[in-house]
Amino acid sequence: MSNHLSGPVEDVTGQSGYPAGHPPRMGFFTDTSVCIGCKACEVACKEWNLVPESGMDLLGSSYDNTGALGADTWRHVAFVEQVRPRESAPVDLGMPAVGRPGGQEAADADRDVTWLMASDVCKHCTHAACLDVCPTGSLFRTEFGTVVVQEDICNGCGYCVPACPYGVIDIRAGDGRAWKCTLCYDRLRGGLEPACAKACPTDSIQFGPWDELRGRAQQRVDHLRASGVPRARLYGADPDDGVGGDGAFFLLLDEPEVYGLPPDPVVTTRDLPAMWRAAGVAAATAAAVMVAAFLGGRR
Amino acid sequence: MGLGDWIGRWPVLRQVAGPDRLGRGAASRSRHSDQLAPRTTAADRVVKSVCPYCAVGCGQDVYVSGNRVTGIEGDDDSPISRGRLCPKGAASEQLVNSPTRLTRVRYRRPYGTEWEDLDLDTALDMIADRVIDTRRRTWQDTDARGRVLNRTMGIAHLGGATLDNEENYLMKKLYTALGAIQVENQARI
Amino acid sequence: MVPEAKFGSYYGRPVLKPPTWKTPDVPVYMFLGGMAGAAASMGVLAELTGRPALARVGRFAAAGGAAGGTVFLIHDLGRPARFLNMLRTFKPTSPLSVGSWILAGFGTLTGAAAATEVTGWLTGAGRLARYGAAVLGPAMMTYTAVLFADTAVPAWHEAHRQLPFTFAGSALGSGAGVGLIATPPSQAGPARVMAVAGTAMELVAERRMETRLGLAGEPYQRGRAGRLMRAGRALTAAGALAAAVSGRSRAVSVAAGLGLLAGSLVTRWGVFEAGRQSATDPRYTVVPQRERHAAR
Amino acid sequence: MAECHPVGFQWVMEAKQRGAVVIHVDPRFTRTSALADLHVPLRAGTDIAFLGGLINYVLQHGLDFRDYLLAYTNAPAIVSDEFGDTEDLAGLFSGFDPATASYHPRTWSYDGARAAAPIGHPEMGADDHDERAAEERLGATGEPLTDKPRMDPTLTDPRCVYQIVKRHFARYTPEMVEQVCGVPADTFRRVAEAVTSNSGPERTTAWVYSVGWTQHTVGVQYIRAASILQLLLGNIGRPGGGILALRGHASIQGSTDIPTLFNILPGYIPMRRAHRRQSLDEFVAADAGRTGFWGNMKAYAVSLLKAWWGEAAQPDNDFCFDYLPRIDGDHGTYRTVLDQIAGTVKGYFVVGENPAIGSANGTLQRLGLANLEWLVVRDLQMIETATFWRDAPEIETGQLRTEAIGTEVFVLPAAAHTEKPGTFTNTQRLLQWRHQAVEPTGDQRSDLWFYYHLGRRIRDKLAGSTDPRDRPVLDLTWDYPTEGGHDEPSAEAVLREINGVGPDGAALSSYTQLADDGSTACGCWIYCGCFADEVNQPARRRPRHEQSWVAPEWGWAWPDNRRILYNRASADPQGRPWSARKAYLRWDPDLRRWTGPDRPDIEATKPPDFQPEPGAQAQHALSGTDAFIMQTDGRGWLYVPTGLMDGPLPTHYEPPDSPVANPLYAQQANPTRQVYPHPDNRTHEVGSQVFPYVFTTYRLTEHHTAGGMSRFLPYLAELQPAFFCEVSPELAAERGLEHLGWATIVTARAAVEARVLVTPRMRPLRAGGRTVHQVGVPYHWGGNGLSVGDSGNDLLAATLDPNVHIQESKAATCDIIAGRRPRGADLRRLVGNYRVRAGLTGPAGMERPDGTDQARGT
Repeated sequence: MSNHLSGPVEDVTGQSGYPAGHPPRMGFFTDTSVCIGCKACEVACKEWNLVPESGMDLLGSSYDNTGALGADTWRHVAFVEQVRPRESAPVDLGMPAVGRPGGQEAADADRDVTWLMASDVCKHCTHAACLDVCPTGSLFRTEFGTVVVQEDICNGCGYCVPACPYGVIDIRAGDGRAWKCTLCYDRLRGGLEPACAKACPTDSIQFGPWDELRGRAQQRVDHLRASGVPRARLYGADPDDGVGGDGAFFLLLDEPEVYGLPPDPVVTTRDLPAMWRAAGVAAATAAAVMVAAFLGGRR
Repeated sequence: MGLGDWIGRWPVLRQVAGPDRLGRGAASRSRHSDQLAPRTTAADRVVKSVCPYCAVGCGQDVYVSGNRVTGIEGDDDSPISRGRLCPKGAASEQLVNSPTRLTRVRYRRPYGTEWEDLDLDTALDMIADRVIDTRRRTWQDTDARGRVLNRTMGIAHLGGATLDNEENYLMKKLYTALGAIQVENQARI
Repeated sequence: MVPEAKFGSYYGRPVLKPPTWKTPDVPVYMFLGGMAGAAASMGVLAELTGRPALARVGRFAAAGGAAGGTVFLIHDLGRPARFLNMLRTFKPTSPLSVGSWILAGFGTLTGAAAATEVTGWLTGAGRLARYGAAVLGPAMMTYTAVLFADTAVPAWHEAHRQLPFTFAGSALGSGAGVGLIATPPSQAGPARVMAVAGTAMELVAERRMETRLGLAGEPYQRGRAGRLMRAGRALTAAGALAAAVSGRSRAVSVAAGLGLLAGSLVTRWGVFEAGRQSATDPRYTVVPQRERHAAR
Repeated sequence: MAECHPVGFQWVMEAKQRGAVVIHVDPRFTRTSALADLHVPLRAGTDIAFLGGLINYVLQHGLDFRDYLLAYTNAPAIVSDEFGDTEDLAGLFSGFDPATASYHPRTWSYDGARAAAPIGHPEMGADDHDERAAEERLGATGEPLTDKPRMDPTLTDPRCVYQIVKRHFARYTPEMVEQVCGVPADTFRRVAEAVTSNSGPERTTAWVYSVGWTQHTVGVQYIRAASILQLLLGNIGRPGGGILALRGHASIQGSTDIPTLFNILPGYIPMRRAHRRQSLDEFVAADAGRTGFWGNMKAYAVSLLKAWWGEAAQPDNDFCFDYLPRIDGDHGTYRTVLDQIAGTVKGYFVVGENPAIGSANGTLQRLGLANLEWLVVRDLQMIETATFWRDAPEIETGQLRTEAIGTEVFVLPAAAHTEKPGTFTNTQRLLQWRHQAVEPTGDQRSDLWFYYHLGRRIRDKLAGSTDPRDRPVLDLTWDYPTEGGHDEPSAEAVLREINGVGPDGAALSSYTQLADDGSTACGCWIYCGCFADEVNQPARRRPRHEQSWVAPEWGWAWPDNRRILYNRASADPQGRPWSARKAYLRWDPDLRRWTGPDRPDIEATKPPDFQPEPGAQAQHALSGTDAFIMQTDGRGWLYVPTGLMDGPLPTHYEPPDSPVANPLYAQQANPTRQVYPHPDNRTHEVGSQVFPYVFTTYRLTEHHTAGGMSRFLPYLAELQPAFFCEVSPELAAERGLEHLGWATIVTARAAVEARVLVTPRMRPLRAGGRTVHQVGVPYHWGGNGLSVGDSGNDLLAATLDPNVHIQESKAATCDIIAGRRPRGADLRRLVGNYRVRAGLTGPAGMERPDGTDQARGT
């Protein structure tokens, strides 16, 4: 088995020390083309996982008043309003105007509006930086190939927070520990599907074996592209990407950054050997400097 | 947990001894993780219910431990909802367990400036008295043209549309017998 | 300066989560760790080259720095009572795990060394402990650079080839600074060399961070981070210059030492702040990734 | 639908994935629009013009489903030559009486034959004609008429319904649609082509609506317009067709079936109206047609009386028919509020409802509450209706003063849905039983408990009374078994009473078993069968995987567990499916019965070629092709010869507050709409310069109506944490509104403040030759709970549809200005100044909003 730090991995669960016969890797396929932005996933997640309320702030980000994933938000529905000029303007039949201000702006109204909605979640990366950098082993890979924080272990060192290339995991204020989506690890152990996937009214959030989901996702994106949605694309489904593919991947209708997702995330530990090499050279240099300082100029 | 046990579970030893050399999976599992199970499996019973919000009528499974609702999820058996719930339906555990829910009768006397406590039995008795008194004072046998009315216009009702059919039935039955006709419902609003 | 690039974002919100590490805890921990590492090695080298005063300073600075750094590290934890979980696993993929083991070893050794020195007991073991700590010293000086670099924070991660030199140089300077302050100038010669060499190393590495990282180098020059980095550079350079010219002057030596220590601390702070800045602005995440993506 | 019925929307998304085209017609770009193939924004309040355009498109292009039309609708029926259409009468139908602002509908009837209104519009038909005028809202339609109309199967007679409808809608051209609705003609044609090409034997189109169609002064006619379109296209009674009401509350359907509504009794039997003398037979004769299933109304009514008064109800006392109180006009909730303000209403029960927030014109609501002797509020949370006496907005403005409010307030904690058993009736007429999960705590009780024990106590206190007016109370069957520590009455016993019992005391299994001789008792005839075989049918939960897609063994649908109403029309007149693709019911000639996945909505053994005997009554008078079995003529009505207050055909009228003159007719607004004169309930003049913008109210996915079940819950409140309004960038620029800043929205009724969301989803329209800006106002908020704000419903006037008394709350006009609203008395001054500027200073209610209307006082 290779590719311990980056690249495609055949059996990420096995690579993490689980014996043969472990369950298949489970994941999410979030098809944003059928997301209706109802936020049932956000609520169902909080209900199941007893996640605290995360603030009564009107953000003005369309209908998104959650903002981003975080310690108290494990599912986050993004709302993106987009305007494109309309091709043909409506015709004014020229009835006598009643005469009031504002008529001239109507021309600006000739636009087509799209409203993208997408439920974001922890990606459960094949190469999970949060897990890699966790010093306590609190973050670990489960028998389902998912990445989970063990709340009885985490000491709140916070290293996972800046390590995550997606900005998912965070420290919970007042609690001190790191929290994020567990892909409902407890439910999975009981044979249940995660709460968000179960609640999702339109099946935008699909849960299942990773391989199966990827096949389904490919079919869906092919279908959409063939039926006139050229902007449809998969995100996080490629094992050759910077994180070895995401356990939770997406069908998006625009560039990832529009939804607040990084366009080309890379697991930081991919470069860990280079880092240690650089550190080794630096340490050796420093040692040499010191030795030289003592042995060189005896003053 | 004894020291030996602790050392035995020490992940560093498990890293060395087992296949998870990097300590990223099996070796790092905690006792809590090994024992994890969905809390609903500990429920005393699962009660079949229906979401109280909109009229789609999504099926709900209500998980109960003792006399407490511990969770509410969609009922996968339902041909209407197939186990799914919207945010409101998904929040219905919070609805029923809300700490701000009313639990005691509150009473405000005429011209009063504060809430007062009132025993439920007393409240019911006072309301019954007021119904009887108001009914007598406002009873109409006939109108000015001699047409029979047999009613009171002194008592009105407005009901929400999340009440049960059985409740609506008793209300309409009682009000009609009392001659109270201004009985209305959210269905009209 | 990299030109402003047009890029898409979600209401301008950060893609990444900025580090939740606290100040002054983490910059001070990094500073103390580096200083302690340099001091430990410096002390043993001084001992071996017959500079007992400098050796003594090095031993106690190492012990004090390790202990202090550990305190700050624990204080920064969300659950300080679970500090020992740092030794629950040995994670080669986690610089903090590796660092914790280094720190544990280093702290134990320097602590033991200091204890034997104070009590006079088990002096042989104390010597072994000192030598061990001295070997770990260079690791203490640099592992924190990897700790920062091994994140998704653009200003840190992209600097992963330069940061260890910045930190090593900074640690040399701070170790030397302690020596300059607490040692008679007669024994502090090597510290002066360390100061000058370390500063040169640091300044070269920082220059490279600013020029070779593209957009990711920008935070080191902007805003609060930029001010801290410039202040750190000025203090360090002044300290090194003063060290170089201090000669037999105790007062100038002390001033030089203080400058080096302050410079080292402020530089760590600046690096920390630059990371925060780069994580908070989605531009630093999206634009380089978009360019990388387009290049494929 | 995605906004307010997300889980129902799964089926739309599934249909879309299978190739269905989804079109969303709505003033706002909502979450539904985002997922639709086409969003068609239109000016709020103009849907009849849009639907009329579609009807015209079908008729002009000959796209109707002719075989269906001839067999199942009244298209061929000949109408009286006295009928005069809006086309000829400047927007009025024949029979309009300006003095009462109501219609004499006599001239609308069929020629030489008359139909009776299906009951359910029961306010038609009072005792005698001369009393009618005084009865105000209760226009008489003359004698109930039951003969079948004369038919012209060629549809060429100029007086046949088909031709009348065609003429009526001829002016609803795509260009006129554009002018009225602001929908570009080419967009309209896209919709028309999609709807018509997706209808016929092989395909069906469904229309789905919610209160965006009903909360208008012409709400019933909105639905009528959709009905005409769907009947023309053959989309009723067929799988994938229909006009589907998405109702907003768990049992709002049940609340009309077993009504807490002033004008009907359970099962849509009308309430009694004031008469000098009227027997049960006269009551039935006056209200029910002889043919169709309503021909059995006496059996339904007698069974109800038996259920209520048991042994006391005997043939010799007309089954206690005289125990029923009488109505004599509009006693709807808004009338009641005016009566509260006038002081005639003394006591008020508000149960699971929050009118201070949820009803139109909150000021009127709160003034009414403040003028009661006593108020009982039963709810889960401390809602604004309970706390009005200390924190109503009118306290702040000085209009009300706590120390001066004499209302005695009882707030009683209610049990939640998990704390009591019972049935909800969902939007598909499906009854589903909820089992009790836990016991309520403290003083929390079910409403069943409250009303049972209140009734018991009242009966105890009245025991021994010799006053005849107390007899209805004392003779009431009120002996439900109780269980548990709280003496909770058995909901299942109540459901069984609703279902009804036969002479042997056993539960009935169908309403067809009901008798008019007192041998059966049934609390709601349409629910008869829900306890068939002594089984709680709504509690059935055979998993969906274990039964057909129709899922007949999940819950129980009224009537008779039928899942698609009028499903006889899913087969052709000979009883064969219209197509294999759309097969549902078929007549099996070998078995000699209707077969299919659903219960047939016709007698199961009535053959397609059945012809009634002359003089036959009730259902026996309907033929084997009479698919609309509740109608006296068995046909779906394109044209309504009787039963509506505001005309036999839908006509576009402008909302009472409108930015434009009615482009179609001289008649501006519905001439029969209900108005309630009050200084705080004024409407605006047409094209008001003072109130230049249109606003519409609505709900959000994250909240529930007046907020009692959502604003108090952290997980919901945080998702929409503040009252906001939505405006277009153009309007924001025009009024200097800043995104996330504050705006004050002003009408002649009130001024409220809201945070501003500037969004391209709101779009100015060109209509009536001008730019119309629309402001979106979600209405969930009040002062209590976690997510708080002003109440959008305060902005509305209470002006109602004359048929069903639902208020106009989807289209009105307003002004919007940047910044927060004034506080205290300054707020009243602001609204007062607007009234002065708008010229609304005369006697309240006497303003003539459109210059041509007869505004009615009350």
